[in-house]
This record gives sequence, C-alpha cells and structure tokens, in this order.
Amino acid sequence: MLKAFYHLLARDLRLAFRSRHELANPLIFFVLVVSLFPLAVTPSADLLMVMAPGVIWVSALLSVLLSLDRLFKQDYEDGSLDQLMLSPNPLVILVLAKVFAHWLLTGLPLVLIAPLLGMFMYVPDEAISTLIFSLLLGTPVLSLVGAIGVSLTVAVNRGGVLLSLIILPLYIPILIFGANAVDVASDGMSVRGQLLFLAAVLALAISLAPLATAVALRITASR
Amino acid sequence: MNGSEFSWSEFFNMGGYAVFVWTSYGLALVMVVANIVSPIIERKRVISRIKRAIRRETNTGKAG
Amino acid sequence: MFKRIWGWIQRFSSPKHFYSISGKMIPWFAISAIFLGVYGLYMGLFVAPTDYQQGESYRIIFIHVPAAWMSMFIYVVMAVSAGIGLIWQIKLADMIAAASAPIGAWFTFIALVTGSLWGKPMWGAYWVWDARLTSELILLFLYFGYMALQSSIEDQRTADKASGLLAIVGVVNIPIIHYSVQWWNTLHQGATVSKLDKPSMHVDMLIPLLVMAIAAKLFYAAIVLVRARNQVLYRERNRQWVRELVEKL
Amino acid sequence: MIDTESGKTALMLETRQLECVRDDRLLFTDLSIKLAAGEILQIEGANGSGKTSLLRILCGLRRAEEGDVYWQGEKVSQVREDFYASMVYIGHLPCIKGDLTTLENIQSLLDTRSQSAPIEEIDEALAKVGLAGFDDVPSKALSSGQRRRILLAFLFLTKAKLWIMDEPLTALDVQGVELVESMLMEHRETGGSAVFTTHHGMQLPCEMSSVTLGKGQGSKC
Repeated sequence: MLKAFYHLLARDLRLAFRSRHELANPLIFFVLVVSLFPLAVTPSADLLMVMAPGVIWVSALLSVLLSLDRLFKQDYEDGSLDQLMLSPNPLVILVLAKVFAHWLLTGLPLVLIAPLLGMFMYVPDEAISTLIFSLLLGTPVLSLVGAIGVSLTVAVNRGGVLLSLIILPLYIPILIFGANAVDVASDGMSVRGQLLFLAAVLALAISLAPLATAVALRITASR
Repeated sequence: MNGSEFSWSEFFNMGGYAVFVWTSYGLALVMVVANIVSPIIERKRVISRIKRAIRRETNTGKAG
Repeated sequence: MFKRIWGWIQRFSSPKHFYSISGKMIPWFAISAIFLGVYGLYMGLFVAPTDYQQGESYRIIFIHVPAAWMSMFIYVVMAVSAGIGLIWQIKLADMIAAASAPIGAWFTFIALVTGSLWGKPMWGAYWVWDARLTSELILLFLYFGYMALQSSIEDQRTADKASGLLAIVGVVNIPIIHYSVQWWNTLHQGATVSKLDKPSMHVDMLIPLLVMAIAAKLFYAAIVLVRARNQVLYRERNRQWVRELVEKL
Repeated sequence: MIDTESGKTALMLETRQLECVRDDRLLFTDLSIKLAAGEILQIEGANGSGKTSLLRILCGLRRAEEGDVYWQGEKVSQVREDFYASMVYIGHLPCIKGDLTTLENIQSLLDTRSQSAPIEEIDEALAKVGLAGFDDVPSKALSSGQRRRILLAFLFLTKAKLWIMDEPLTALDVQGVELVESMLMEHRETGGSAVFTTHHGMQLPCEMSSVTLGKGQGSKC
C-alpha cells in the first residue's frame, strides 16, 4: 500500500518535471496577480500593507484553482484513471498520492515564494513567518478539497468555470482564517487560534476529502 | 396600530418604511407564485412530451 | 426483520407508489400552507405591535427569518436525501434532492434581498457584510454550484450521484463556513449586531414568525412533491404505468 | 460453450440478469453471460449498443442498473482485490503518457497493479510486440499503433487470467492484428479467458463464443 502511494507519487512528480515549462505556470501566475495590485491600486506602502494578506491569499487560492485541472485531467483523457481505479490498492491511497504530488508541485512553491511577495506588499517582517505557516497549513486543504471538485467535473466539457463555481465557496473558511492570521500577525499579536483552526481544517480535510474524491472518481468513471 | 383608530393609509405607510416592507412582501409573493407556476408549466411540458413520444411510436408501429 | 423493513422501504419509495401517494398529500400541504400563511400574515401585519426601536420596518423579519431558516433547512434535506440516494441507490431520494435545489435557491435569494431591504433603513446601506447576509450569499453560491453540476452532466444517474456528493460535501462545510463567517464578522464589525434574530422577542411578534416558518415548510413540502412528481414522470417515461397514466390525462 | 458442470474447466466470469441504462436509454437487459477458463468471448453490436458500457460493468468501473457480476462464483464487489489482481482491462484509450519512455510507461502501469517485472522480462515482452530497442524512447515519439503495442506488452506482462479488451485492434496494422490473435491463442492455451469487442472481424482458429447487443436486448448466439 505504501509502495503504491510512493510509486504513483514518483510517477506524477516525474511527469511534471518532464514538462518543466508547465510546472512553473501556477507560480508565475501567483506572482503576476499579486504584482497587479500595486499597479491597479497604489504603490503606497500604507495601503498595500493593509491589503497584503488578502491579496496574497486570494492570489494563492486562484493559482491553486487554475492548477487543479492537472490533478486528474490528463489521466482521465488518456485512460490511466481507469487503470488507477482497477488497481487492487485502495483508491483512497492513490488519491492521497496524487493530491500530495499536486501540493508538492503547486502549493509548496507558493509557500516558498510567499516571502518575496510579502516584501512586494510591505508585509512587516514579523508577519512573514505567519504568512508562510498559514500557507503551509492552508494550501494542502486547497488541493484536497479541490480534488473533489475536479473529480466531479473532469468529464464535463468546459468544466473550468463550473469547477470554480463549486469549489470557491468551499475555500472561504481557509481564506478567512489564512488572511486574518497574517493580518493579526502584522499587528504583532498572537495567531495561535487562527493557525490551530487551519490545522484542524487540514486534519479534517486529510481524513475526509480523499474518501469523497474516491467516491467522486467512481461516479465519474461510471458514466 | 397602537391601540388607537385603525387607518388603512397609515397601515400602507408602514411608519415611513413602506418601500422596504412592501417590496419585501411583494418579492416573497413573486417567489411563491413563481414556485407554483414553474412546476405546473414543467408538468405540462413533460406530459406533452411523453404524449408525443407515444404518438410517434404508435405511428411507426412499434408500441411500448 | 431487517429484510422486511427494507422491502417495505423499497416498495414505498418505488416511483409509482410515490406518485399516487404524493398526489393525495399535496392538497393537504397546500391548503394548510395557505391557511397558516394567511393567518401568519394577519398576525404579523395587523396584530404584532410596533417595535420601539425599529418602528414598522421590523415586519420584514416575518419574511426574512423564515426564508433564511428554509434556505438552511432545504439544503440539509437536499444533502440527506442525496446521501440516501447515493448509499442505498434509492432513485426517489435523488429526485427529492434534485427537486429541492431550485426551491432552496429561491428561499436563499428572498432571504438575501429582504435582508438587504431591512438593512437599508437600519444600516443606511443596502448591503453590509453582516454575518447572516454573507452566509446566505455563500449558501446561494452552493445552491448554484449544485444546480450547475446537475445540469451539466448528460446522464441522469451520474448527474444525481455527482451533484449529490457535492451536496454532502457542502453540508459538511456549512458549519465550518458559518463559524468562520461569524468569527470574521465579529472581528471586523463588532458594532453591527444583527437585530434580525434578537433572542428576547415579544410573544405577539414571535407567534407570527413561527406561524410563517411553519407555513413556509408546508409550502416547500407541497412544491417539492409537485416537482418530484414531474421528475418521476420524466424519468420513468418509458415505463408502462407512466404511459397509461399520461394517456388518461 | 464449454461445459462447466463437468468440472474440467472452472467458471471464471459470470453475469446474472444485467441491465444497463445510459442517458435514460435502456441498452440491454436480462443479460447473462458465462465465461469459463480458456474461453474467449466476443461482444458484437452496432455503435451505441452498449459494448463499452458492458465491458466497463464487467470490470467494475460502471455499476449495472440491475444484476451483478460474479468472479469465480463470488460477487465482484466482495472479492474486489482478488478480482482486480487477476483481471486486466484495456480500454479504447491508450493509457500511455507521452512524456514517459516506453519502459517507464510499462513499469508505471505495472505499479498501479502492484506488480513488477524484471527488466529482461520486459525486454522480452517488448521484443514480442515488435518494440525491441524502443524502451528508452519517449512515447510521444511513437505512432499510435506503437503505443497500442506498449499496451499489449503490458497485457502480456500482467499474466492476468482474464483479459477484458475494448477494441484491441484499434490503430494496429496487419502484423499487429496477427499479434493480438496469436496472443489470444497463447493466452487461451494457458487457461486464460478473454472478453473483447471489435468492429473488425477477428478470425481465431479456435472456438469462440459471442454475444450480440442491440434492440435493448442481449441475445446470445
């Protein structure tokens, strides 16, 4: 079982690194969207500082959303998804492997580049670590919950807008607590509560979302 | 409406909030009517569609 | 024993049986909904006293609060019946879920609009990011997502299962969303306390509110049955009993 | 059909009163199939008659409206792991990743089945399907017929007892068709069974049962 997890993870990572140009797309998108805000609003540090947590979090959310297709689309189109479902291993484990690969390829890079964007948006130094931690706890949830959405819409023609419609409302709690944690940390206050909430949601998502995704994949395959 | 003489004009005025109160009640009425009418229309459409299907099949001679 | 109950459930939930039973139930729901609705309106508009703080504008709550309750209630009903349909493969449950969504979306919409109409005189703005309004807005998005997914999948069975799963995921999320919105709201606008659901309410105000809420539930029951019957007719259109029934109409 | 009562050949796959509905259309109903070890079954029928749906029901990807599929006498849903370990499904999609090499594709397909094969065996299988020397070539450089051949090599390496194949001759040339036929014969001789659909007539020098779908009724010849 562990082996199946590892093999699938390795396959997805290898596939991603074979097409490196696509690999960087969500990251570039993230940086690009965040840097639009100073241009659209004002480059003044005071205002940007207030907006920073929200802007960074919304951009992270959108870039994960845009990359979700990568999770199952290709596997669905070339038939590999059928093979995964016919594996003697529990589908939940395979889903976890795929979601973990997706997070390593999109969520983790966002976490790593976030300090730079924090600098762009004048996030105070003491809040940068909170920014990283909140993204570290929040982005896996985005991948996990997003996986449910893609597995439901992967067979739908032009399912992109549909995917955002069904997934974005589910992302709201993460957005609220993630952005607020950074906001509060900028004021130099404790963010234990916010981070604990994110951790709790992550625990819940890890235990339930793969199950829902596995069911959703079976539904999609049964058409 | 506070114990004294009841007046319709006062009632419709809603203490100056007529626009808000009556728009709310009006919209609720619209919602009720829409929810009654739309399934009835849908029912007619479904029935006529099934009837057409039956006619088509009896015409081509393969009933059922 | 279990087998007998199961057999009984299956027989009762057979679309044909449901069609005839529900046909008898609808008038009762409809009539009692009308009676309670009229009574509730009378109590709410004529009997309930004027609120000393909000004047007459508070009478919007007799629409707003029942609609907000219904919007949540219907989503839960939808998710539960979708779950039953998904686990036990009962088609009727899927039909109830699919029939509930548009009604729930309507109630949510009414809760939103009446909330904002109440807000204008109270807050001085049509829209304030109040916890309840924000929750209703998100709930409306959830309904839209459900209906969009339902209509975008060609095969009816697959559509039912997929949107049903989404409803279940949604209902697990609703408490989390609700909690986080509440928390966010107290954080940013602690001053605006939502007076729409103040706990200590005059009995003459409470009674019409409850009457209207029950009337709304009965109305939903009647409409959801009518809609579910449409679904039965459409989905079973190739069966003999539907054909015989339609030809008599 | 080989007599299953005699006990000489074990019953592998069985369906009882299958019914399939797709897009609110009844594709087939009351379809009962029995497939013994060493038996090859061809599913025939016009486009849209439910051939693919039937295969997907057989391998458990799709749920039948009514009826069940049995593997060696047990409901498939109850012996899932065992069934999946002894069955391989080849759909009409290639399952091949263009960015992976031939070797990697085969290995990752085997990995999903929790199987592995020594490199010599893979080389042998590749030689058998006419892809010797292509093991390090990215699959996107291969023709669609060659990609199908990768799948055939994989099929061979799984050593599965039951092959379920949807249009196995797609994109294959004359030699490819012959290859599939000889693989099926060999599979049959070692006691394996197969179910497949095809538009092209396939002539196997052996007994072959067939099921024709259509007109909402599954009729067995």
